[in-house]
Amino acid sequence: MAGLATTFGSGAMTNAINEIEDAEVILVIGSNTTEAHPQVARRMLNAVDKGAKLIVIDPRRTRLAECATLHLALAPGTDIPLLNAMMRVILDESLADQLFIDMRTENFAALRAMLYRLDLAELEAVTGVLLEDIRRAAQLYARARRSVVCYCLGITQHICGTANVQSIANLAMLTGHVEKQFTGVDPLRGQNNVQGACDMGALPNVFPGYQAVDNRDYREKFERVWQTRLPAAPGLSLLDMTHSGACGPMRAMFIMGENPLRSDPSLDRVEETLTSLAFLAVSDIFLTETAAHAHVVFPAASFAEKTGTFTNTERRVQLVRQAIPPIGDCRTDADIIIALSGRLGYAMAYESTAEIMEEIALLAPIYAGIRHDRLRHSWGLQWPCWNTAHPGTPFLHKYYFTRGKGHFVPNDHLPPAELPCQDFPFLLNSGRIYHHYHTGSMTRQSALLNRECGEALLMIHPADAARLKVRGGDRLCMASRRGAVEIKAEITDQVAAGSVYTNFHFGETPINRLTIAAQDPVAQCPEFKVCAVRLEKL
Amino acid sequence: MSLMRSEDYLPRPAVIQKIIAENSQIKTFVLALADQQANQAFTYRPGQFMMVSLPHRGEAPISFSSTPTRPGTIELSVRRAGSLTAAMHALQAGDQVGLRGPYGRPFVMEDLQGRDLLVVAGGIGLAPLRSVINGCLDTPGHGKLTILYGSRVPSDIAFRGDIDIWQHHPAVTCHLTVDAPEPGWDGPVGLVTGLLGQVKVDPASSTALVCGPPVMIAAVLTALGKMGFADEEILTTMERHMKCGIGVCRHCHLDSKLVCVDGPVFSRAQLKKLQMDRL
Amino acid sequence: MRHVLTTCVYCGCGCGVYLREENGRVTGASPSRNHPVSRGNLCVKGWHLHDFIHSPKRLTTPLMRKNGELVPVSWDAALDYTAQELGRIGASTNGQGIGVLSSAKCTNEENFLLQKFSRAVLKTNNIDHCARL
Amino acid sequence: MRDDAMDQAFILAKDHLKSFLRKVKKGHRLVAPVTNQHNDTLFCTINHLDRVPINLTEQAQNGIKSFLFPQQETLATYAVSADGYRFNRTDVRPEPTVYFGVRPCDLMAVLYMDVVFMGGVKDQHYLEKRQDSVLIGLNCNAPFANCFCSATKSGPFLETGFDLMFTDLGDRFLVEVGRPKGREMLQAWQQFFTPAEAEDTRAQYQLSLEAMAGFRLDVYADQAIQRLAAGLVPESVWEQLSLRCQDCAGCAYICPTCTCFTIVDRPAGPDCGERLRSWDACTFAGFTRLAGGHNPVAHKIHAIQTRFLHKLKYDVDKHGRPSCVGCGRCVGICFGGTDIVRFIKMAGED
Repeated sequence: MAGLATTFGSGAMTNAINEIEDAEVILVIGSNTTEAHPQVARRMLNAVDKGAKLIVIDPRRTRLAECATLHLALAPGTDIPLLNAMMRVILDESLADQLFIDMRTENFAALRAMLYRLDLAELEAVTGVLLEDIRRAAQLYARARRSVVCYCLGITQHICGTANVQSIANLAMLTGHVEKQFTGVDPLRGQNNVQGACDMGALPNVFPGYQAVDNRDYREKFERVWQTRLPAAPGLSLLDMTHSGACGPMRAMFIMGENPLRSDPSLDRVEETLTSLAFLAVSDIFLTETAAHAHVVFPAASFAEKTGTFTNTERRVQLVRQAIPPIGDCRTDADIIIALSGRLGYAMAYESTAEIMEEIALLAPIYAGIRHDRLRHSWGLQWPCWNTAHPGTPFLHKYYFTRGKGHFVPNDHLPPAELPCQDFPFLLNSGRIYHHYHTGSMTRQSALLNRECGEALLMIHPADAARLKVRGGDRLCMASRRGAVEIKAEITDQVAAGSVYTNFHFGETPINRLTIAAQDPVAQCPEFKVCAVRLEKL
Repeated sequence: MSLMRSEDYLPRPAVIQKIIAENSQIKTFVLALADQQANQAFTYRPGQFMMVSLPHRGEAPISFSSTPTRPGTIELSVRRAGSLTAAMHALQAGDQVGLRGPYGRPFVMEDLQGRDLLVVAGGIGLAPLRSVINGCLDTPGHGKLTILYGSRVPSDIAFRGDIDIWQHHPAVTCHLTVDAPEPGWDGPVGLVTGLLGQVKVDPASSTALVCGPPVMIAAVLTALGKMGFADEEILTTMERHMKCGIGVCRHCHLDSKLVCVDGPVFSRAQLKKLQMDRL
Repeated sequence: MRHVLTTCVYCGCGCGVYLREENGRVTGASPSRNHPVSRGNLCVKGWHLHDFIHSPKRLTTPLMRKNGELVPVSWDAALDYTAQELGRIGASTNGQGIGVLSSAKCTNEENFLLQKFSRAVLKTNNIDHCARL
Repeated sequence: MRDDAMDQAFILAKDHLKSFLRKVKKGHRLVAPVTNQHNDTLFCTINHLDRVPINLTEQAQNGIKSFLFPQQETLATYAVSADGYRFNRTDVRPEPTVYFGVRPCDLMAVLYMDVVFMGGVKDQHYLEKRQDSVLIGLNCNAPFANCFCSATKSGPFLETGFDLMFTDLGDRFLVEVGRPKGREMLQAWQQFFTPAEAEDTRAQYQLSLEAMAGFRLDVYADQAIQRLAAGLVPESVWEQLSLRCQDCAGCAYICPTCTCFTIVDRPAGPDCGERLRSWDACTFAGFTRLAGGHNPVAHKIHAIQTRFLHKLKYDVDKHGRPSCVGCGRCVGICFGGTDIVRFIKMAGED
């Protein structure tokens, strides 16, 4: 989300989900929306039914691409050249919104200078997309009054993830498609409360409400309320921790509801880190791969057994209501943290999770007006919500960007860290599938979901399959420089020749043994979407 | 017939008396209901099936390979295909399974009385037809039987004990074929449809019974039609995913029909009214 | 039988879903017709939201490693030992040897508490979650 | 009240509705549509008549299918012991239940479910819940936004299929008696009812005419049924539907006449577990897939065909009427816009 933070000043979806329905042009890039965000896809298809134009930019012919007006099947990792080419067309054809650029943005000269240096024919070759299609996409997007861009992890999970996002923001600002209703830039958040976990400061550099830990004023505010000294230096990020290895700084870890031994890249490295710890405690609802390595495992209550809030991708803070008491001897994660804190000499006394929200409201200005009793009688509140009378904010950046003026950040093409070569001739891309969620610890428990989709399949183009003499259903060994898995083949022209695609939900087929730990230097998002592999028929 | 019956979906325990390995993929389970009285009273008809339960594995429909003319035990021949059948293959004599049934529309043995039978089977498809063949042989006044049985390879040929008896039975002609030969095989190689031209049957006085993989069934049905068999005299039995067995859950839909209650036995005449491309 | 309105956990859309509660068990999930996101429908995961809640694979008791094996222990034993180890290692590394992973699947309140616990009690900013995965 | 007087209609003053329901509740569980604080209306068990507002002006989003045929129910428990492999019924005998405020479409749906679950071999689990239930209907004076029951001939007013049928006449309900259970209920609480006058039945007739004129959707179900029967629905319609279907199963789960289910065993420990029945949908790929992997319904397009053919062709052939009751619940909930109204429209176009 760092990309939007540098350009707009705030890294979240600028629209409400329902606004997408009334857009005139929807540009979807790096998002398999029908599978990963079905409700968002529903709005897109509704918009198409109302006459909207849908442009899908994806290396694969996804289901959404089949429904699209225009599908640009770019070479993986060439999002920046493609977006730059679109912007160049917009400049060449005088489709830019000069008034918006003048009034609301800064650093446009740098972007223009960069764009004029580009050679469109070269970009056509790099991206593998016909210039004619790029031109049409640029025209559609720029000419419409209400254009929305939706992107997801296909944009961010690259070493140039931040630059990818900045390029999208550049495109939106260039055409003035930001500040209005039904118009904006919408990152779709993958997990149910990833927005909330970020908002709550479960990040190494910020307190709740994106207040930097190394800012003395913020720190003093928190120290005053929590009545204790707080560390000033930003901490280690996820991969810095899980990939620190046996000789790294990690001596002990406390992991709540995460399964890095499935979800993180280069799993061998994660395993080395976890097994070398002097102490590992895990709180989870299932004995995950990670929990199986722990010294202590806490049985946590599931969402049906507790009360609290989640924040969805459109910044809507909503109540989670308890339906049943915790099963067996389970306790909520909140109770576990409170019990540990008490034992370590720091009493946390909350009579309910509603009281915790009151503390959040006290400390995080964007949550200042959010209270459980307000949520109980509404469909939630979209932050920023500045006070208890504030109705919430359906779309961001009305009249001014969070950071003041929108900032253009020109970017050049940065190829993926690992591209196919002679020894590893295929490009592996991975992502989510409709029937399962993340590491599958919950959805794989459903007999029906498992029946519908019970194993990982590797999508291979018919031409590649013919060359490897592979038929649908054959088992393959897929290896990268980091590891290997066994996987079943599915022959389909949804993927381009030379590329293969699969899902990471399945413990039997741990794809992240293969993926690369190279990450974006700013957002520290690993490059899950591109690595080089070889295939052998078993 | 079953208008007043009610179904509570409760399987009855049955004890495995004996297990016969037919080939590497197929085992025949000789079973008796644990409740002796119930076992004695148990009746069924060829072509019908039972829902078989295994702990934690759920249920699967398996057709009878035994004949009710030999009461006391029931035999279910099971090919290893999914997790339930794999677990079943790991069982031993003395272990228990759950059974409910019998279900389905059977082969009407009275109609076959006195007619010559042409049995065409492939792989596990011989199981339900074995029930008919042995039932006929046990009943006086049966006609001539011609059995054509195709397997993938010679070592896959199942029900060898029965085949041995059939091959020596005066009223039976039994031909085997394989898709691919193995050392020591001197019989025919090729699809079972290839044998149809070599047998002497009179379509007017014969009924054909067909069971096997879907592609084979489709090919054989067409070939039999060309040989002059009336559509009503070509019978086959269909395999479908099933959950209830009583025509409610709809997993086994075949066009407007439900295989568990309208079948699994269908004549070609019935199938022609449905969509044949979805065997 | 009750219908309890809650929020789906299976993606960032945040659909409003009714859990059907019967005798202490959750036996169904259905959409809220008026919820602004779900608007009367759920995806296939949402309709099967209840399936995992009573899974036999759920952890139901604290576990602690003894002689290499994870064995059931009391809450007090698990909490005491965890507090002791986190306290010991935290003190010896000045908080820098401890890493805390929070969760995009837990509630805001729990994420808030865990980062507070990390910063105020364990004295480390080594806290993150898989926002990028 | 004499038995032969029961064929006529009765009047229940609205003032006495709650008193009547309070009596009814003494011997039965009461299930009725309730609007909650989120403005969603659902059929709920009413524990306290004075605390929850029964809402007779909205369409309940769930219908009563989920009571008679729940999303998930335990058919049996099983255990493996020295005794062998044994199944036991979980004997929770269903409470006798009065369903109040059931709309004509949902009443027709119950009639259909009766045929499915009790027409041939009787499904014990459905039967037990059904036999102790009393259905009190409510005719629809004003069709809701997505309703098209006039097109499927299952409303807005019904003359059969209920135990008692209410019609809202403003300050009073006209109450008609259907099956014997309704008669018994009326007799048991006759103090609340007075015989209807001719003007009451005239008022009802007038309301039914107005209701017929009040539909907002134009749905030509008969035309689609005829074109399906004649095989005139072009392949492109099915192709478009299968491309758009997002496989959520929402249409089947929400549909009051969709009765497909699956049965799975869920372990509760190493040697025991339960056998669960849950809703399933014919549009799922795994619905027909055999253990070995072969799927006789190999393509999405055929799965989609199955759904609409079943409702608008097979059931018409078998029962003389479609098994869509025009409740409109699937309209607008579909991710891709492939609901039955859309299909009927597409099927009707040349």
